[in-house]
Amino acid sequence: MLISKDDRLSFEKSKPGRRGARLPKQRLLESNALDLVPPSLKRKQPLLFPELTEPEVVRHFVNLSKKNFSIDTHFYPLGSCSMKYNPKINEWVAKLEQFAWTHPMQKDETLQGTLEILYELEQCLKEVTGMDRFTLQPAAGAHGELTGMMMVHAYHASRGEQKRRKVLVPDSSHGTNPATAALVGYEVVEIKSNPRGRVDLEDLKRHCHDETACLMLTNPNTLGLFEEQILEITKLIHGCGALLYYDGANMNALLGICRPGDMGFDIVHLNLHKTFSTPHGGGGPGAGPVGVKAKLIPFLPSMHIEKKGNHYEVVRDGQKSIGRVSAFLGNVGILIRAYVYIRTLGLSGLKQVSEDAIMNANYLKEKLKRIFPVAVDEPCMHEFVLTLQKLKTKGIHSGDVGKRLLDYGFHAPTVHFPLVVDEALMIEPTETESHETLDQFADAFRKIAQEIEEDPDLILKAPHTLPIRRPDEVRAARNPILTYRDLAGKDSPETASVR
Amino acid sequence: MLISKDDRLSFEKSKPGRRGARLPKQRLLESNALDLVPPSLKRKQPLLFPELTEPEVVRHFVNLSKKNFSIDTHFYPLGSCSMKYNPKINEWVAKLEQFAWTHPMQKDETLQGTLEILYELEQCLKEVTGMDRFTLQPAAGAHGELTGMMMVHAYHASRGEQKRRKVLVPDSSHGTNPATAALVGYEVVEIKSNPRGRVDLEDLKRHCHDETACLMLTNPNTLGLFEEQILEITKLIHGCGALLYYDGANMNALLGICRPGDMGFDIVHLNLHKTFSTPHGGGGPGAGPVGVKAKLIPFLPSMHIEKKGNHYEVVRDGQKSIGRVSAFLGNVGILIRAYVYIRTLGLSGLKQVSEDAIMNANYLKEKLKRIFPVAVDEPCMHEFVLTLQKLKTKGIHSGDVGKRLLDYGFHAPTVHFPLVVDEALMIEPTETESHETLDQFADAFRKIAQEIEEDPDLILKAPHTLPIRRPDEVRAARNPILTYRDLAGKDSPETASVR
Amino acid sequence: MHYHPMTDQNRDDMLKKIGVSAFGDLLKGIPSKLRDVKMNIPEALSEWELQSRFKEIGARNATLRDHLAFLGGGSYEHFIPAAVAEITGRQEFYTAYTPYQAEASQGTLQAIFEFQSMIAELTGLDVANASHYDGATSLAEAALLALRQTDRHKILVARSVHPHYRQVLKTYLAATPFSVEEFGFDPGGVFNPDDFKKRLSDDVAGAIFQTPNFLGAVEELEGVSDQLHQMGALLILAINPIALGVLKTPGEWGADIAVGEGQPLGIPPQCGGPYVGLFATTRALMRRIPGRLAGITQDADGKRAYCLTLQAREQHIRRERAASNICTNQALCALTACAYMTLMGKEGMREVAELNLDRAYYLREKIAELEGFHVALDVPIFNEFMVQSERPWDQLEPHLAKAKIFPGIPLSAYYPELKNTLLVCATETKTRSELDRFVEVLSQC
Amino acid sequence: MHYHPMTDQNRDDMLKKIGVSAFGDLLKGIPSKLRDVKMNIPEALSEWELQSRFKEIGARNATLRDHLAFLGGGSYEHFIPAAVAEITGRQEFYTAYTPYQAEASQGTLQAIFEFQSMIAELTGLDVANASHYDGATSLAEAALLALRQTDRHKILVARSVHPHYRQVLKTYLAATPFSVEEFGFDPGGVFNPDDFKKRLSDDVAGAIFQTPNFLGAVEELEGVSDQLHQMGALLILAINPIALGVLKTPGEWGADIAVGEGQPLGIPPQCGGPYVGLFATTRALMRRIPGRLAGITQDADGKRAYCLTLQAREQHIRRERAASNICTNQALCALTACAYMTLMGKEGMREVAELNLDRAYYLREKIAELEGFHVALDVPIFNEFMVQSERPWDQLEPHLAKAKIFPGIPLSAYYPELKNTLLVCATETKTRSELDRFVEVLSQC
Ligand SMILES: Cc1ncc(COP(=O)(O)O)c(C=O)c1O
Ligand SMILES: Cc1ncc(COP(=O)(O)O)c(C=O)c1O
Repeated sequence: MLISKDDRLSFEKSKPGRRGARLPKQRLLESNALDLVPPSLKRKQPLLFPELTEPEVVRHFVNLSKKNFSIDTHFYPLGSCSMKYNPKINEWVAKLEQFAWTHPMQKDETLQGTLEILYELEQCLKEVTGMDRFTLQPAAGAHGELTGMMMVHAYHASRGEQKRRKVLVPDSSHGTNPATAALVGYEVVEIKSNPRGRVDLEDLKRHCHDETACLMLTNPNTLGLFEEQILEITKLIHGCGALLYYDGANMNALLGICRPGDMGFDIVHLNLHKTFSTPHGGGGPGAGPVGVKAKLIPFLPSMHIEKKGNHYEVVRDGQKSIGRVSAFLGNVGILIRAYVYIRTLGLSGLKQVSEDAIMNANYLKEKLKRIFPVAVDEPCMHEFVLTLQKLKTKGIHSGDVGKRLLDYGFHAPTVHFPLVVDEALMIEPTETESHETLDQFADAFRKIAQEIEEDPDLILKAPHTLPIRRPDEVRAARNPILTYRDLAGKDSPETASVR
Repeated sequence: MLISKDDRLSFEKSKPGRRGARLPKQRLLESNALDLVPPSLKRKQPLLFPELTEPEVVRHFVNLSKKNFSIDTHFYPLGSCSMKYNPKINEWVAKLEQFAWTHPMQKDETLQGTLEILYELEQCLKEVTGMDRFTLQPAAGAHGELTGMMMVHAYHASRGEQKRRKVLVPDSSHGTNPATAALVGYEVVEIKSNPRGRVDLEDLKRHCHDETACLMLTNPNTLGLFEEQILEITKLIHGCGALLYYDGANMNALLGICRPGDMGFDIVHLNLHKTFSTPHGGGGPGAGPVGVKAKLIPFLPSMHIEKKGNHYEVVRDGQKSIGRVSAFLGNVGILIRAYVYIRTLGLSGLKQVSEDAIMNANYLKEKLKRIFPVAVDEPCMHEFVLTLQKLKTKGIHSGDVGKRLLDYGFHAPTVHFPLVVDEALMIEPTETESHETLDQFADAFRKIAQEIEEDPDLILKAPHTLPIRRPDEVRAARNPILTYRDLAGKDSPETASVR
Repeated sequence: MHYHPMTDQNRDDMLKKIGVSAFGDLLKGIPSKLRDVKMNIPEALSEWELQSRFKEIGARNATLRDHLAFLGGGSYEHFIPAAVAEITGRQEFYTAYTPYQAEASQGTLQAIFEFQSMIAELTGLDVANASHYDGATSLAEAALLALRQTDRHKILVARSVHPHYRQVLKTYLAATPFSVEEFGFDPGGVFNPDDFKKRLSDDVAGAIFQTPNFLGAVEELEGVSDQLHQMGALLILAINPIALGVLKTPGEWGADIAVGEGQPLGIPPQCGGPYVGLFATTRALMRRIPGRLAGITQDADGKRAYCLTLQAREQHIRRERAASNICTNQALCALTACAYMTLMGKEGMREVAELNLDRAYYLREKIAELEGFHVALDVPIFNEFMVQSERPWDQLEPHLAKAKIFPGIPLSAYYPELKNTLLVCATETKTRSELDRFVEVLSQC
Repeated sequence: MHYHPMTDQNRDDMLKKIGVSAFGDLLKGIPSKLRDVKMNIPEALSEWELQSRFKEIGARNATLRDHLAFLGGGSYEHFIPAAVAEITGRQEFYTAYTPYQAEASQGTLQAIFEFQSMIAELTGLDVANASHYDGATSLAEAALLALRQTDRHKILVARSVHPHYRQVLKTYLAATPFSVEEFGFDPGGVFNPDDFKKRLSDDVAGAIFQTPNFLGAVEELEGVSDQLHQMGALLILAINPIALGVLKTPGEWGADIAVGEGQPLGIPPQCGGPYVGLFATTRALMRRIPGRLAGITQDADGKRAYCLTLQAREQHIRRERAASNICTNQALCALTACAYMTLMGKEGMREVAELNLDRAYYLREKIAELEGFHVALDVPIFNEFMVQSERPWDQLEPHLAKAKIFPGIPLSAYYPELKNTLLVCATETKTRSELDRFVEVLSQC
């Protein structure tokens, strides 16, 4: 048995008196330090924490890790997520003591190495996007969006255009786009897609007016299609005095091919954890730097790194800045990784990223479209979307096919997204996968298509080879068990005894 | 699917033109360096090496690793191997650049850190064993034995006793003991065990004479039993002018409890990869330092670290030394780990190692002996041996039970060893396992005992849950396929094409 | 390119299979005037050159390992067991995506569940989320939750709350109709109850305190939650998770939400990030919690299963009506904290807190004995405290720099009234001889 | 103790279950006079103290990273891709035992098989084992194999073979009836064919050469294997695996056995070990090969399976009749080499060899131009060469030390006739500016 069947929590493996770490014995005070804390300020509730030895803890987590799919073990063609290889040299550099053991409140003179990297990274991101300045503070794509929308607001406010309260988002947009606009207090207006999966220009026109604050656009969009009328779109939006926000989640398609800045976008966020190969970490951390055109520079978050001669300085920005968006400089460790990646690939390597990503996507699309129809059957960029509509009569949904793929050793594509495609499977192979892997993946699809004919139950009940079958999500939400105390019952003998 | 079913070699995944590393482009010579090599000195045969990208290589090896059992994932009660937890702080220290990036030919002044550790480690090993001096050069237990036997030879030769050509080893001894004695040109004489699993003193007496060079003894022996007549044994051997060699593989039983030096042994090797927690690494590297009593010091391998004031020096030893046994100072990285372990545990921690190891073994023995008989039913030290003799009538051997344990998520004990026990299962739980784990292990035994009654085939065909069933070892030996070329056929189109 | 398997040979084959004659055919939809891209990006380096270069660049940083540092203020130097990196270095953890496919992510999901459990336990609250970006953004999200929950417009915040956190809060609220009002602190650094009470009105959605606060003082919050709850407002506490090994929990103070920076839980300071925002609250507010939550349920066979839950709060389901816009969080940092807390265990968490108290109180006493420096000995602290110097710190700086000491964080940039005052931090990492050396150097400045 | 799960409570319960009243009852068989053990071992340190202390101790070493080093002589500074450590850091690899249970060790077994395949490929021979301790012990085992195979008593070895290896060889043979005889080298460092021929007799079991040899010279071995084979003796070659990316293979030279140090294949120099001994030979000698071998077979279902094979050679089966006494080998180092070679791949192995040539020839040329230093420009080299100084190196030492340069290995300790001569090494890790700096400092000495 290679994968442990043990699904107990660390808490459930705990035994009183065990420890996993030894701390220094030395005490400097004559009295016990705890006596110095006024009793009214002390914790009364005993800490219900696991008690395990280091070997037990290590085995616990190593065995947990083995229950995961990951890029380093599986093909992971999750659309819109650019699950490309996370280079090991990135990790090596970011973990160097010289970077990892620096404090954010050190003086600039003592952080010249890190500041140099951040400065140079910004220069590269400007080149890649065609923007005039970047902030590196945002911690993720959505955080970048938020930063961007706050700038949109500050920009219009600075011009006395408070009435611009509407943000346009295509119906194919990612959920973070409308959620972000709403968080900043905007009214969200959904723009329709046309039959070719692009923004419906007529619908867009209807919503272009003096209350429009911004259009948030992903290009290539979440169907993996380039917005061919992008120049018309940006002209239209600018024409009505609104701003253009570029969701750069799909930038993996465009490195060295074309740039949002040249398309006319005013604000751009990048997901360094997608395009620039920093690891997803099981859900984060990422980094979502935001670039802007000159007119928006005054509104950028405070803190910008400038080079003066050979010296790097953190400059706090002025009056109009929206202020800080995170406690310190941002996810520096992630920013370092992204910079290493850029230096590893260089100019021609970056171009090759997008070219190979596009080739892989089109190649796989050709293979798969013989099995299931493509939502929009045209050349795609770095990803494409299948529609499994025709399976609905059999009671099979795209999510079911995703589950069955797990049995074949492939992570599921993004399922049921974008919302504009019925029964969507959104597939992004990335440039770091070989065509042999894509062929194997296509073979699995072919087999699944056959299974659907012969034994639909196999699909509906999949996966069959993993530590669990499908979890009952309704039950989870109806009676949420979110902590060990919830599980054990607050006053059960178990929690009591561990106390 | 969590464990990859792909059993292809890296070679079989290779595609011409792929690469996994990029090297510096800069060339310093004007001409191509290859042209400087006379053609007669150049390789003609093309290199049949895999061609893969870094992502492919990483996924290949990560997925390979997942097909292994290991301490960090499984209980691994392999008798005589002390499969205890390998502390992570040991790894951390040994991998520090300050230790890992030093060259063995640096001058002593530039290696004071490493030399200090080696010096202090030697002091600790002397304390633990009661010996007078250690060499740290041997790379493993068997290498230590070899070093020891060469010293035995040099010692007797120095006294003109060349006729001492016989080395005594108990019939319960580990294979390396007789193999080593033979390697040094000795005649091996096997000493019988008595019914209580210890050296048969009468048999020993018979073989004690002026041709006896040495007795090699493991104590506790491979049945996990302490040689109660150890003082009589050492007296007897010394009485006939022979030397006593202590195989320290089982030292995990005796830390702070008693010492081979005090028992009367002249030479001792330790397996730092057992008792002192350095990782086994899938079969190595280990370290097998050898300690001796004063009279044998002159014969130790050359190179010894001495402390002069605050300075550490490598002293090359004199005339009588047997010379070098390895190219440099030994497996320094492993020696560092062992020293960190000793400093982590300290005096009382070391004592606790053996006490807990003995407790765990006796506890598990009590549980298991209700299922299968113990070879010698007495209190054991750190390990014990079951005999599955009674299953032979069913055609089931101890190895089969070992295989079935794999299905339950436990590594098999050492099987069919020691040779003196029929159908042996040799079980060493170590001190880093909890009694809960031992209980689960005993439960698995109980279930297997039941399965043997109900469905012996289940046992005979086990394992059923691993990447492979039992390999055909006869086939492997009869037609050895030892390289990819063997597999592909030297001139098959496949190898030809890859060329 | 050694990350890209596609060879020129492949390229041709693939184009053929795709059915186009040149790669450019796939890009026909892109307006040609956009295609003339010139990027000024340096050419590729080999990995050996990268290793050498980044070592060189790194050497331009001074570190907490080559200096004796007393820097805290939201980022702390703590002992991290070597086992933590071996756990977080597992490729299956760090190269996985968000665990949307529960069956293929039981490892990550169970770890998140354990993280939530321990954060809830530390804070004495019912629920904790899977992480937020950092302490500052957690705090801002807490304010937003309070504003939405109460349908009010004002947030009170103590001036002794981390100034960066307050800045982020203001940034977050700037575009909204909501406002922030601050209340002050007493000379020793604890909040001023009168000022607080004065500002409490029925438009207040919640009040934010930090304890230990940015000035190092542990706040006495007796009665605060009652005052707020009586007014229909929420209590939001920003905490240091290490301190909660011994200090009164947000739950015990009656807080509705606890937020904090999780960096002290095994994450290196790495110049400010990535860290991990902690967010815990009561069962009553559970369905408003921002970000991901892992829960326990059963699978189709009735076996225990871990999965993301209450996703109806989230952007990918609810879009513009979501509780927050967060998607990617700081999962690997949460895993780091989870591994750290599991290793420390019940006893370790208490002990490490005790050691911080021991070091900080010792250092405070020693500095109090020095001439030319002032500390308030009567303020309860955890691992930080204010030191006022009679001379400007700038004058002392060269001596300290020569001794390779980072003495602390100057407070006057944040609080003009706190002239010549440093925030000095001492955690369990400091030995007697190191603290004595600091005091010695100070005495000779 | 944080590695030991047994608590005092457990202890009592367990004793009860065992059926004894005190732990001492389990030790009754140990003579009581042995029980009074006093060990002088320091008390335990906490992990934080260990981290600090070992950093401090480490700082007392000078390293190849803080010095510009030209040290070779059996241990080399090479570029190691970061991916190597991520692979060898997999706990399933480094905390597993020898793969005796094939079903539970397919990972390790397949990796060994790949390692064997690549070593066989590099050496141009048929079979390679799973590793030996190091280059020196591999060489000694090769000599033993030749002696046994031919049933003769003498081994010839070139004086240009690594002196430490020759010492180990002598140690291994000292207790046996076998003897070693050395043959000399010419001034440039290549072996003297006349001296070799002179010593060749029908009592010679085999002859050992190293190429590139310890003096840096690449040996021309045309005809050597024929000479030996005609006499019924074996040819044993010690090699540098990196050099075999471009240099003629042992197989091509007609060697029967190739041995070598595998350290250059991705293993840090770490002050001499752990390294990995390489051992390859012909199919004819396969059943005499020392150490483990992994092979391919089928499992009970006919599926491909990897397993240890030809175990009848080994000590655990054959005891005193085994081919060698080796048990634990250097498996993790072999895995490291395997990961390294797989990453480098076909092209990378050629290129790295080419880069070594480029650096070494460049440096040799530059030094040749200096006054006061002599090098033999007509000797083919790989990455090392001899530099003779007109002044004793001791005199130059202080200048070099000040410039943080380790210039090379003094040869006179091994070869008294090679006065004032250093063995200087330059691998692909050196840049033009580093080499030029070395030359500059030398010129100013
Ligand atoms: C199109 C798009 N926009 C925005 C985001 C949000 O980015 P993040 O998860 O980094 O917050 C995503 C992430 O999945 C995305 O695919
Ligand atoms: C009793 C005994 N002696 C000697 C050895 C050989 O040690 P090594 O494998 O380190 O060479 C072993 C290893 O299994 C052993 O158990």
